[in-house]
Amino acid sequence: MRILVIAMVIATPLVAIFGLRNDFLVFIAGIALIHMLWASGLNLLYGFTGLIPLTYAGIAGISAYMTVHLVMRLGLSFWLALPIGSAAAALVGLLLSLPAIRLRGFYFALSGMVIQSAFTIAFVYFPAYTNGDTGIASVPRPTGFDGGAIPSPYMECVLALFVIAAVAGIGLTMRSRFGRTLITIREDEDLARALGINVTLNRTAAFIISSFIAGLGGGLYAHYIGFASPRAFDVLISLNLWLMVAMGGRGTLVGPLLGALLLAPLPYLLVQYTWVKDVIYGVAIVLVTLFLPQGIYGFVLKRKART
Amino acid sequence: MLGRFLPKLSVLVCAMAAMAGPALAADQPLKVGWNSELSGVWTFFGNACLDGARLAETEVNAKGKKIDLIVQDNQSNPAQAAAVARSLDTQEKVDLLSGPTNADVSLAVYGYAEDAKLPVLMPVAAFPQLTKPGTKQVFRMEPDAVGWGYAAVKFIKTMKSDAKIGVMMSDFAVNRAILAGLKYQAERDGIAIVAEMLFPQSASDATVQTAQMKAKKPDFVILAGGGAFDATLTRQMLDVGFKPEQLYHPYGSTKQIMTWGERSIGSYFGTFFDHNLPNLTEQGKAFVENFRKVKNYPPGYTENYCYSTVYLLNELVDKGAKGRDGIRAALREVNTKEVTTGVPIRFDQNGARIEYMYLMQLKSLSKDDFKTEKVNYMEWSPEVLPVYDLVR
Amino acid sequence: MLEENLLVVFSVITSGLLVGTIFSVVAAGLSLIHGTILLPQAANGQVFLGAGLLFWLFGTEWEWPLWLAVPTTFLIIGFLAFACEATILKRFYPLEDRNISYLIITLGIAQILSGIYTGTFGRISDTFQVTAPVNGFAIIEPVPIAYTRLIAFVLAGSVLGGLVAFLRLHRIGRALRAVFQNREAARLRGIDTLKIYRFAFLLGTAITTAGGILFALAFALDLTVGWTISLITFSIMIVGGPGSVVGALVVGLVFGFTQAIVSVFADPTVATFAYLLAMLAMLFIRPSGLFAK
Amino acid sequence: MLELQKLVIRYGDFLAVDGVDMTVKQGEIVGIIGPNGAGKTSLLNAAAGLVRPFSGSVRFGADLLEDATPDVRLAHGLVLVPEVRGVFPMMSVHENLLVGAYLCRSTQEVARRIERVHRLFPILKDRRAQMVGTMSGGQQQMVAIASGLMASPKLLMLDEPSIGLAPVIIKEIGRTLGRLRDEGLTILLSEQNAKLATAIADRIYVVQAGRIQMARTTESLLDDPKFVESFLSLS
Repeated sequence: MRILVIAMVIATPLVAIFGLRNDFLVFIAGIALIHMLWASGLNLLYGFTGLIPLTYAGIAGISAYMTVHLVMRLGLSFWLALPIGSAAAALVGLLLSLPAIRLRGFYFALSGMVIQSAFTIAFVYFPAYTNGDTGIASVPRPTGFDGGAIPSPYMECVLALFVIAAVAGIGLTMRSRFGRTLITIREDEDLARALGINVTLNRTAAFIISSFIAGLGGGLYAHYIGFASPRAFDVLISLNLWLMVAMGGRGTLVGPLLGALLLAPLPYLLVQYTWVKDVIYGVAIVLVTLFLPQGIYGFVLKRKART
Repeated sequence: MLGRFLPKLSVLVCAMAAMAGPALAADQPLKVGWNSELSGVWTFFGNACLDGARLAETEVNAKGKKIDLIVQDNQSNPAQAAAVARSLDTQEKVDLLSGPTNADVSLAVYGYAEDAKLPVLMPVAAFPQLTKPGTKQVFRMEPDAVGWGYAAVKFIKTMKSDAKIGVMMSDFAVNRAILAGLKYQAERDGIAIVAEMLFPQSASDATVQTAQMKAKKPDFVILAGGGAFDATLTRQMLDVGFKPEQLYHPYGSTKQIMTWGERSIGSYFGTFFDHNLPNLTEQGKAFVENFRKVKNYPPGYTENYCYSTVYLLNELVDKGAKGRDGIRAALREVNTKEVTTGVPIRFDQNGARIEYMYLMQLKSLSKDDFKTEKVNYMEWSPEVLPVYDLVR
Repeated sequence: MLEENLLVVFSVITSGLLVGTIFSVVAAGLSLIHGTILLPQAANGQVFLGAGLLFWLFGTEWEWPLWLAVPTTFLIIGFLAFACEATILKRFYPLEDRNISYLIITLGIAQILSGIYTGTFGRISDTFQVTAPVNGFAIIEPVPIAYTRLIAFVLAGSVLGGLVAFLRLHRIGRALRAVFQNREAARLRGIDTLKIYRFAFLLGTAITTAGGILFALAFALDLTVGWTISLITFSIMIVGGPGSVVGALVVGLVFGFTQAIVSVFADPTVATFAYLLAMLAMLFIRPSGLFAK
Repeated sequence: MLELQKLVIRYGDFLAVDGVDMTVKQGEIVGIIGPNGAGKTSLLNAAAGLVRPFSGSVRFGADLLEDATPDVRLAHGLVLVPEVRGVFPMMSVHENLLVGAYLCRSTQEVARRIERVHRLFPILKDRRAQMVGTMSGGQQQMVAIASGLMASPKLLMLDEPSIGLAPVIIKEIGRTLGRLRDEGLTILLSEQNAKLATAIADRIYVVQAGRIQMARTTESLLDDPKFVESFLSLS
């Protein structure tokens, strides 16, 4: 049943891709798929460990810049550069898991906000790698087997494959011992310690996996939209990714996908008046925190459990 | 329950998306995709540009619709600008793009347009790389920023041949380009740069730097702050004892000039449109008046470029240019004059405007108007400067 | 040459003092709210910006006299703060770990406000420069200081002094400190903590508003200032210790002087990284800050 | 004066107090004795209004205090000095006393109360400017009690006033409480260590697992060898 629901959520952008044959909608579907990937990865941290990493966009940005640098300056194939960039992101994720050893809840989120701001400033002030606030334009699309850029509907299918792989991976992880351990830690850290669980090690592992997924999304994003700039990876983006997970339903496989599907296309559909987007996102953040702490899917599950 | 709900939802989402862009194929007017900063940090410039363009659109369409501006917001965000370019291209099927006013956003549009073979006429974007060699699609109305630096040196040299200058700028792409041109030409013209200060984009105070600048005793200081810092920088320079005639602003929108304050009367600035120039064309004078009726202040260079851009397109339509290929070919051949100033418009093989520049001195300033004195007018070709090597 | 060096030294002092006290004021407002309610007000930069923008709109754009422009600004922001407290913030008071919800909510509010500003003020101008109530400048040899900046400095100092005096000497001020130091004991002494929470939020917001107006007087505003101020004041609060006004003052001044001194010798960008690093280090070593319990 | 009837207190699924009846009469010192987690603090907190009882009632004098918040109860004269840190560590002794009289708006009245407290605890007068956080545990407890007295209570409730204190200090606190009773104050105190309670209380409730095990006068309890063995010989 759950697999069916997941399949349907992932299929929604694909309906847009093949059903409507509209280039712009196909592009939006691609954007939604990348955000689904990100939201799933973020969920591994937020949903399954309870930590709010406001650094997520920054981590994605590191991989994005790294991948772009490898492809455009060093001439590497995108498919070789992407894992390297993502590995760099995972490494940064490892470093970022250090605050989690000492800091909890609010202070962890705050440290994340600070680190994210430092990332943004670094993206602007190390123009040798990032070209500063000007950004890097004309980033080529990922190449296919024939060496040319993958054309549009197929590229989005590749993105969908990434999402499916990530969701399947996270789903399997959650059923494994490791996943159950993470949930134990989230529910009661002291109990977990008492049971002899190495809290730090497990959490660090979650950080690394989640950051790797952020990195995959970052590399794909830059090459998909053809541009990398500091503002695509700033604290608001981190916050909005958090919103996608929280609004969809954290700690579930479907929730983040649903949240990304609902929220990610918004800025692209509101092209005429996008300042409204900030207001809508902000209001959504407030409303979700107030009334839907379990998110939409969490709410549906609860209703279902009751009936 | 969810199993039945989700397919409906997906249909709904798609339907909503489909409604967002009506794909009506109107073949009569020229469809111009206006990719503009209507929100985010560059909102003011995006809106100012659109104000000018809308005025021209209304005038041009007074006797039947000839030009259709399809406006979309890029949030001052390059990634969004690339998406908007895509939307205008594939969804609206526009004949060409226009509208961006800022370097980052323009570069994103550049990237998309060159790939998608969609012509672009950039109204206000001074970053040189927008027309780097090999550019096929992009044409640029505004002279490039490296040239502004060059022009500043040339101008200062007319006042004092062995002048010492200082530079204080916010660290923005366009300012870095100005600085590059300035340094290049200063070295060749024997002008010494005694101090060079770049501020982070979040700077709000320059007390210490202005004192340091004072200590270096430059003859002229070139100022280009970003946003509010521009006004603060100007005031603090005057506070510390610099004379207005020592301050040189490479550019200034109407609102910016007004926020420098009355104490800055006598400052020099390089702008590309002055609403009280005696040699404005009749249409230029009408433009100033009509604009003032709507906004209570005179138009500046941003409004002028965007107004002129629409009129340039109108001229091309009158000459029979149609479709993307037609527009591109017509832009390559352009040899006309700006409707407001009579200054020539020609593009080189990369799409860069054959460059020109006015330099002004502020004569008076009130709440809703300013007057300047024409001091200098110069023309140059981009070839005199290795612009594309100076700035990456 | 001596005079030039003297000029730089004096400018470091004036800049450090002015920047330091204004940031201290804003950080004190933030610190008061967080110390008392456990509410990390991430939208404080946007409130600050809103205050400055309204003050500019009334005083400069619409040319209202100061005695009307300033109170109207306070009234509008105060009303919005009250509405926000009564509809949203109040709901979380019973939660022990409410600060994380508050951080997210106020970030959301910040996003709403920043969207509204771009949709409204963003269309008017990109720089908001308040017309100086008095022109000219005093010369404290050899440094000239504009009267507006002198006034801003004096007012900022008085706001801080008044706040410290209020917290030490007034009954309600003591109650605020009592709630911050020991919530349960405060309730048992008859202090209605919910009322104190509301009061602290309104007072903190009023101080932030004052900071915004003073900043607009001394410098100029644009729409990006909000986020910058949020980050800087959070750093000052965390390093100084949430709840400690004295901490905010001391660290704010240190921040002002460091920025001034660093910019004599190094790139101003270095200073930006420096305060972020200071905040991170403090979070690791002593999250309660230098001056708190 | 204070009357608890069929009081039940729950924290989620945990039953802390299970149907307790208790009365305190004017002028008495009543002790509540029981091991850690017996529900003593919950009882006092319910009486002070910090905790809402699940069922049952709290009556003070003629008033039924149903949903009254702590400040209302305080105004009625029902004051609780909480367990361990009943003080504000970053304030001076003087400020702690002033906060104790928070509800009193008359400056003269506050000054009078301070004078009275200074008479009871002369050391607090000498140390009026000292930061409370820097004082010893015993002195902090005195500040806490003094601050409670500043509210001018009719009934003073003390939650484990002797916890973690040296025997000498406990004795001194005991003497002070005796003096207060002589001035006509009613006192209810909870103690894990029964020594202080048996030394000064008129009556004692023994509470275990949320229920009252025994309710007797102090003399009769002290004659009970079982009580002496389980509560007095341990400590």
